[in-house]
Amino acid sequence: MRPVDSSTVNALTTGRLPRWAPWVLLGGSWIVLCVVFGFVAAASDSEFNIAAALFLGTILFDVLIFVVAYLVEGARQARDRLITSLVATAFIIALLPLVSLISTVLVNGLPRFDIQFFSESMRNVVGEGGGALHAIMGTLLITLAATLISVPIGLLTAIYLVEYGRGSLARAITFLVDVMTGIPSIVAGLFAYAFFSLILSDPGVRFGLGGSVALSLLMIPVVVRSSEEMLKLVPNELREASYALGVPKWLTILKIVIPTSIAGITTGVTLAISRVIGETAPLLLIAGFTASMNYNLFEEKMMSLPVFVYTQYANPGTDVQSYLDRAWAGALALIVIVMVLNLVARLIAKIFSPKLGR
Amino acid sequence: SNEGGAPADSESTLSGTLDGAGASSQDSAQQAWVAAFQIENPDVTINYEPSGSGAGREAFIAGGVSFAGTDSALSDEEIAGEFGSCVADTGYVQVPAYISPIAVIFNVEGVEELNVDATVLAGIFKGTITTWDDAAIVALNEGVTLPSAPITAVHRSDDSGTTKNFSDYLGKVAPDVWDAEATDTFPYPDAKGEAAQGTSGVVSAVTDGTNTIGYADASKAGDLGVAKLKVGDEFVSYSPEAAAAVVDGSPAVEGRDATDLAIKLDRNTTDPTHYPLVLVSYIIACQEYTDAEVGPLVHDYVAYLTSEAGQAEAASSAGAAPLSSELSAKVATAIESIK
Amino acid sequence: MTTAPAPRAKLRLGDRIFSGSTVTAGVIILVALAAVAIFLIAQSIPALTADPAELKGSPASFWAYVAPLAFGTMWAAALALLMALPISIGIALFISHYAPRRVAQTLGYIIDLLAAVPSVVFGLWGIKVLAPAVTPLYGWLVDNLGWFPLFSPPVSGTGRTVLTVAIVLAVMIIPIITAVTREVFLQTPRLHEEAALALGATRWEMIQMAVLPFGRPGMISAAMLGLGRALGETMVVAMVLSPALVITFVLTSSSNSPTIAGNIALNFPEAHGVDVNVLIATGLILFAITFAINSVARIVINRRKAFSGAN
Amino acid sequence: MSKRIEVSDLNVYYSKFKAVEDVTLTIEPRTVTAFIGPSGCGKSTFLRTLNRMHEVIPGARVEGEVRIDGNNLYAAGVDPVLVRRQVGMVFQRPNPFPTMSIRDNVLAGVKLNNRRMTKSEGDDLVEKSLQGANLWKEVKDRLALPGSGLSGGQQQRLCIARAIAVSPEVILMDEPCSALDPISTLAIEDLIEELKKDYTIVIVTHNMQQASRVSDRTAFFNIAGTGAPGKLIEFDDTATMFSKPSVQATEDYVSGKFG
Amino acid sequence: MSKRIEVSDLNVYYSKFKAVEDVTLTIEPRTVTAFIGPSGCGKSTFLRTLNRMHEVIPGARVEGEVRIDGNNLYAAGVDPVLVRRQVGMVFQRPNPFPTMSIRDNVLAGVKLNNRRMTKSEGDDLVEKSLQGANLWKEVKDRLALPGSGLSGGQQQRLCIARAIAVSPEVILMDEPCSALDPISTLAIEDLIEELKKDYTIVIVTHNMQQASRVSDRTAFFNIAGTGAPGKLIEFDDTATMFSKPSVQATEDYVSGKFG
Ligand SMILES: Nc1ncnc2c1ncn2[C@@H]1O[C@H](COP(=O)(O)OP(=O)(O)OP(=O)(O)O)[C@@H](O)[C@H]1O
Ligand SMILES: Nc1ncnc2c1ncn2[C@@H]1O[C@H](COP(=O)(O)OP(=O)(O)OP(=O)(O)O)[C@@H](O)[C@H]1O
Ligand SMILES: [Mg+2]
Ligand SMILES: [Mg+2]
Ligand SMILES: O=P([O-])([O-])[O-]
Repeated sequence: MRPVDSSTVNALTTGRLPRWAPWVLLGGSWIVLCVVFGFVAAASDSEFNIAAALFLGTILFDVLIFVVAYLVEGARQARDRLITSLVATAFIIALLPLVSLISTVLVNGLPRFDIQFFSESMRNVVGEGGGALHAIMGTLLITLAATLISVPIGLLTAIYLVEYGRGSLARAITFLVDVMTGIPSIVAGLFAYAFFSLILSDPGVRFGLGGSVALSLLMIPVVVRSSEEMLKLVPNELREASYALGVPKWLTILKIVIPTSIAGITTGVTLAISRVIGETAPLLLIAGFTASMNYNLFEEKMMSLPVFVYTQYANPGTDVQSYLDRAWAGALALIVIVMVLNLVARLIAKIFSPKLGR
Repeated sequence: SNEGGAPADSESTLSGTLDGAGASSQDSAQQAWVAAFQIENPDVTINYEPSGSGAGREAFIAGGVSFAGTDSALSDEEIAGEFGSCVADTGYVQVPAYISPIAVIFNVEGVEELNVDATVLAGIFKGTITTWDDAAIVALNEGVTLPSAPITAVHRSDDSGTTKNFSDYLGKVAPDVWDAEATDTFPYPDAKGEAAQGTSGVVSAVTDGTNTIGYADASKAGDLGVAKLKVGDEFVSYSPEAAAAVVDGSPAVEGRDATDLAIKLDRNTTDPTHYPLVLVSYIIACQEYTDAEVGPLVHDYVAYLTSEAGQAEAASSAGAAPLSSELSAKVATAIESIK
Repeated sequence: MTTAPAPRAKLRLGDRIFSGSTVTAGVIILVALAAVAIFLIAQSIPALTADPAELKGSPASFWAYVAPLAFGTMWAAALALLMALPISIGIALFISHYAPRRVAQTLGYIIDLLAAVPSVVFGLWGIKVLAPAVTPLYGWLVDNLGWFPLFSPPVSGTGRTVLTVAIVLAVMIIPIITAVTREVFLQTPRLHEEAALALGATRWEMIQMAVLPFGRPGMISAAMLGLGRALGETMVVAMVLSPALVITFVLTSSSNSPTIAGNIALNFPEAHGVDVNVLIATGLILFAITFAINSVARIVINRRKAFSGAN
Repeated sequence: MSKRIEVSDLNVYYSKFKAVEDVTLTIEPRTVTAFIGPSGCGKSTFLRTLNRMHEVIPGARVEGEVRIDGNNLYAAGVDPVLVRRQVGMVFQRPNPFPTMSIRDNVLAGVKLNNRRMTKSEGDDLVEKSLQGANLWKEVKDRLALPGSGLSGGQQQRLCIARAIAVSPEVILMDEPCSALDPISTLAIEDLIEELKKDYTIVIVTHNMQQASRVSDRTAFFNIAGTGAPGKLIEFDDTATMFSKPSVQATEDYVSGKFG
Repeated sequence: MSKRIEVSDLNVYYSKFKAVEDVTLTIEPRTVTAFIGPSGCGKSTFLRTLNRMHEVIPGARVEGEVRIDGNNLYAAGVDPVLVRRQVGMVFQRPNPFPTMSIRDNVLAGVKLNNRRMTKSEGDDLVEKSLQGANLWKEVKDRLALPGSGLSGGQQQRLCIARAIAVSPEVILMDEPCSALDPISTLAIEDLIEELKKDYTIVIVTHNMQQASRVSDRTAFFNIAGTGAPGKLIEFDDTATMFSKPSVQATEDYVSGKFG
């Protein structure tokens, strides 16, 4: 049977803004504010500030959409729309500094982002020229050593917490990992300095491995946390399947649990690396700075990229501009390295992650 | 690459590693000296750590480094003690190596030239003079229209020899206003002024801010306006010659050996060819080293950096004022005692 | 079929070694933290016992020196958190519950990109771009709202104020807070979301009923994580802030309370003698502050456990 | 309250995958209708299209019409929020809001529309709804405690109380007893018997005995195999379905030959 | 292969909560035994005590004896790892290892225990086990592909192949078909029929028709209410259990009066 003609009023409908309405309102608000700002700028002879115009336009839109929706759709829908637009506004606000930062770094960093920058150190360089090879090598070595210290400790601890840990030791470790997450990076640097200057009884101690130790303090909790999460994600069914085949626990962990979660663990480790690779303060204290190459982690000062950026900015010679150019190029290089690491992490996650489902 | 790689024609027989530490004011000059010296002597590596004058002296006394750079000469107690790297009961050498005028830089709308004297400077940086059109400033600047804007006085937020010399100058010349002792730390930390990190921080704060004034190593002044300083009855602008002149004209610290050329700077000079707002940084070394291989290295390096060539290098790459020939000769004699 | 001998337990060496090494790793963390605490305390003692006259700037006492630092640390971090938290929650909700799935992933990457920017670079940006950009705004604020204690004159001529620092810190911690809150929002049980929707809730009402209450402990820990980073951030503060040894709430002036981390970075390079101990002691206090704030957060989370989504 | 539901030619898709094909049926007011069928045959999927809850799943969409007292749920301009107020839903696993007290759980839906409800109105509604869900006696002394502290069966009844507090006209239940023990199951079954006086009820169940105990009419869904869409095979009075169904597959299923 | 299992006076606890009380029964070699009963009555819990898999759950412990051909599983010094090699298990949801190919999944139990085997021995074992699980024909061309690419029913048979590859003597199955569609369910039921020739099989099922189709003997568990322990109510030949059980509760349950 074919009931009620569909032209009769449907009791389930309410007033509803057409789909295009929010977009038109948003565009309208932007245009209005741009015009207003344009007039103000013309009248007061100041610069036309597009960022402020768009920002205030978005705020105007937030207000307008609420009012219009209130009138057409009622209070509840209006509140829903207001929140929707506020949430989108939050996103735009976060984007503004990102865009500004990236463009600044690109504009200032590209002039010295050249071959010389990646093939030379600063040894015997005064003024123009030179490069950051020594800093890049130092960063790689220090971070590598920090990774070699942190990953085994962090991963094994995570395994302990997920697979073995019960009782007070596990609780204490969980708690301390929490505490460790909160260690300020400068404190890690101070500790490494205090520790090594005491045991080597050298008040001016500076060497690469000290930096690695400081970075490890920052890295370990990140590795523990992310690995713990990943290990927890491994379904218990897989462990049980393995136990039910008569496989001992340690082999189950090694051959089932870790392979299943390896993608997540590697991603976590890579992200932990990118978290510490940009650290400046602890390295300034314990790894020091130098203009020359140093491949030896165990003695002599070792340059790192963040410290390079900082010292180029903070202690320029007479030719300030070429120091600043190097600082920005170093900043760009640092961002590129970290971004590449992030991409690698994503790629690893894609490649290794077990193909679940169909 | 720029690492290692001896030029084939080098005749140098020197080799080894030389460690120094101390004043950060010398840092850019040291970088230039080290670079030039290492190019001449490819088997030599010199590390100069700009860890601060105090730390440098401390490290030298403890024997951690073979030479130190310092903005303040060794004190009498320090001389009385032992020096770790030196053979016991042998003397030390202390020579001026780096003279740098300190510029008073400003960035005030519509003002190209500015005259100041020590009293006004002290008032501005202590926070008792707060606007540009203050009568005290106007009095020194006839014919200049100063805005009625607040003054932002920028000082160093980190410890620095520049601050110490700036403070020393104000304390000597305008003791009524500037009643603080000269230290590396800016003495009025709760003044309304602005603090910025490092010379570059001060320069960029002055450049990017509005109606600002600050003090910085003259070589970093760049395009900023530089104030003239009242000396005697005239207003002088800084110049390497005027800076060197005040050093030359100042008496030696009394009661020191012939190898200690510590200078008691005459801040109160009234000679208009002098520029008394200047920083003098010394090199300290042993006369005889317990490690015999170090002696020749130190000797050659310090000789180089105080030589005409070394001073010219410092002038071009760090904006330093070269030692006068008179002073140079005394320094050369003192250095001969290093073995 | 013959009766097999009863399966006897072997000493499983593999199990022993493996579980032993995991315990060892856990214990290393314990030891490392103990070492951090012990070394910091040992190195701090000379500063605490020294005659105040020997300390740099001759403060009345060590504590008089630390008070403005501790205040400035918390003030800057609190301001940063105040700005970052609502924005982060907004972004997290946008990604988890508003943007279409494909778009959400890209947006997530973009925000993660912010996290990838090292802090020196933020420092450079803050000093070269942000500070000059906000200087006119501060001028306007002080001219028009100068009666309000937070904006009392004189205005900074360079924009290097605690507010600028807090903005940079906020930008730096937004990705951290966003990442954690986004995860907890995504983990809201579908069960509860559907329960709300089935009652006829709009999307926002569903978020209010199911997502936010479920995510509250997560949001608190995310905020604490962000706060921890803001408290400990060093380079940005050292490079951007214009510090003075005072305690002040004013947001737009040249005199700002310094932060512990920034102060260490500024003074450590030239410090010697007991000054090094003083700086290490302030580092210890920073550690204690971070720890105390984290503990408070944990207590808050635990107290609400009966009503949390944990069961 | 309670309404007639008419479904015609309904297809349901998850993105490209057609999960339910071509369902046409009419559910009379104040009846209990049971959906039975093997796992994966689309019972839950179809049930959700009766109050547009499928839209919560990304990619899910329908073709066809569902009319509730003549109003097409899928007409342009229909507000799914309004639909869901009229057609309530109870899920497989009890899902009281863990952060709310028992009282707030009951009032959760009501407060959305009527923010300014007085305390005593609220009290009345809580009592009425909990009475309606046969739960009042058990919880009246602990209304301020979290709902998650109740046993599974009590939680499920709390969810039913929450659903009826907004006075819907239809209640959909997706395997409401499958996570409960036998005693709690009996309590829910008794409750359904009572609710039927006021509401139109649709219940999905895996348990054929339950279907025969509680429902007036039964719909049997089946699928040809993994990947094939689910179809409505037969829809008739429950008694007929269990005694002399007209399709062989139904007979095989209800007699336990497969599934 | 295949062994007799004798359980006497078994209690199972989760920490303080007694989940199963006082079970005594004997399972003969080469039979299929079905466990039925309402949700939460402890079927899964009891099943897991037959190969000490309950020990994986923190706080779970037993009192009493389980003897397999006379050897008490819970005697001092017994290695649970060795017990599990003799008593295999298949779970409710198919759980092939996602990181492994089909071939590696089958060999997992052998390889993970570091037993060395040549490629051809491996091939033989894979073929034999997959044949045994009625899966060989369907997957022989894609042994190197991940096991998770199979359909649910195929995955479950892969899990059975994996279990029999380590040559156990008993196979425990916990609702092996409850997540599968009817066609796959039939395939598994046929497989159980064949496995019975070589193995002692214990299967938990919610589906009474399935119990009556595949099992020789049936055990009915029940619980008095939430929080009470589950108990073995009756254990007898399947035919008897479904036609004239001696306990009223059994009759009520198998006739669908509750559950
Ligand atoms: N979110 C989803 N996305 C894609 N496919 C889905 C989704 N949910 C269910 N399906 C598929 O739709 C079909 C019908 O599923 P549905 O859950 O409706 O079955 P059901 O009859 O309720 O089964 P059960 O008795 O197990 O609850 C199945 O093939 C299932 O795999
Ligand atoms: N890990 C556990 N911790 C504590 N209690 C548990 C745990 N697993 C099960 N229980 C409890 O033990 C009792 C028996 O549970 P069990 O899973 O054995 O029942 P079941 O008969 O298999 O039920 P179903 O048919 O739903 O699978 C239940 O009351 C359950 O709540
Ligand atoms: Mg379903
Ligand atoms: Mg079970
Ligand atoms: O060179 P400074 O000592 O002023 O840093």
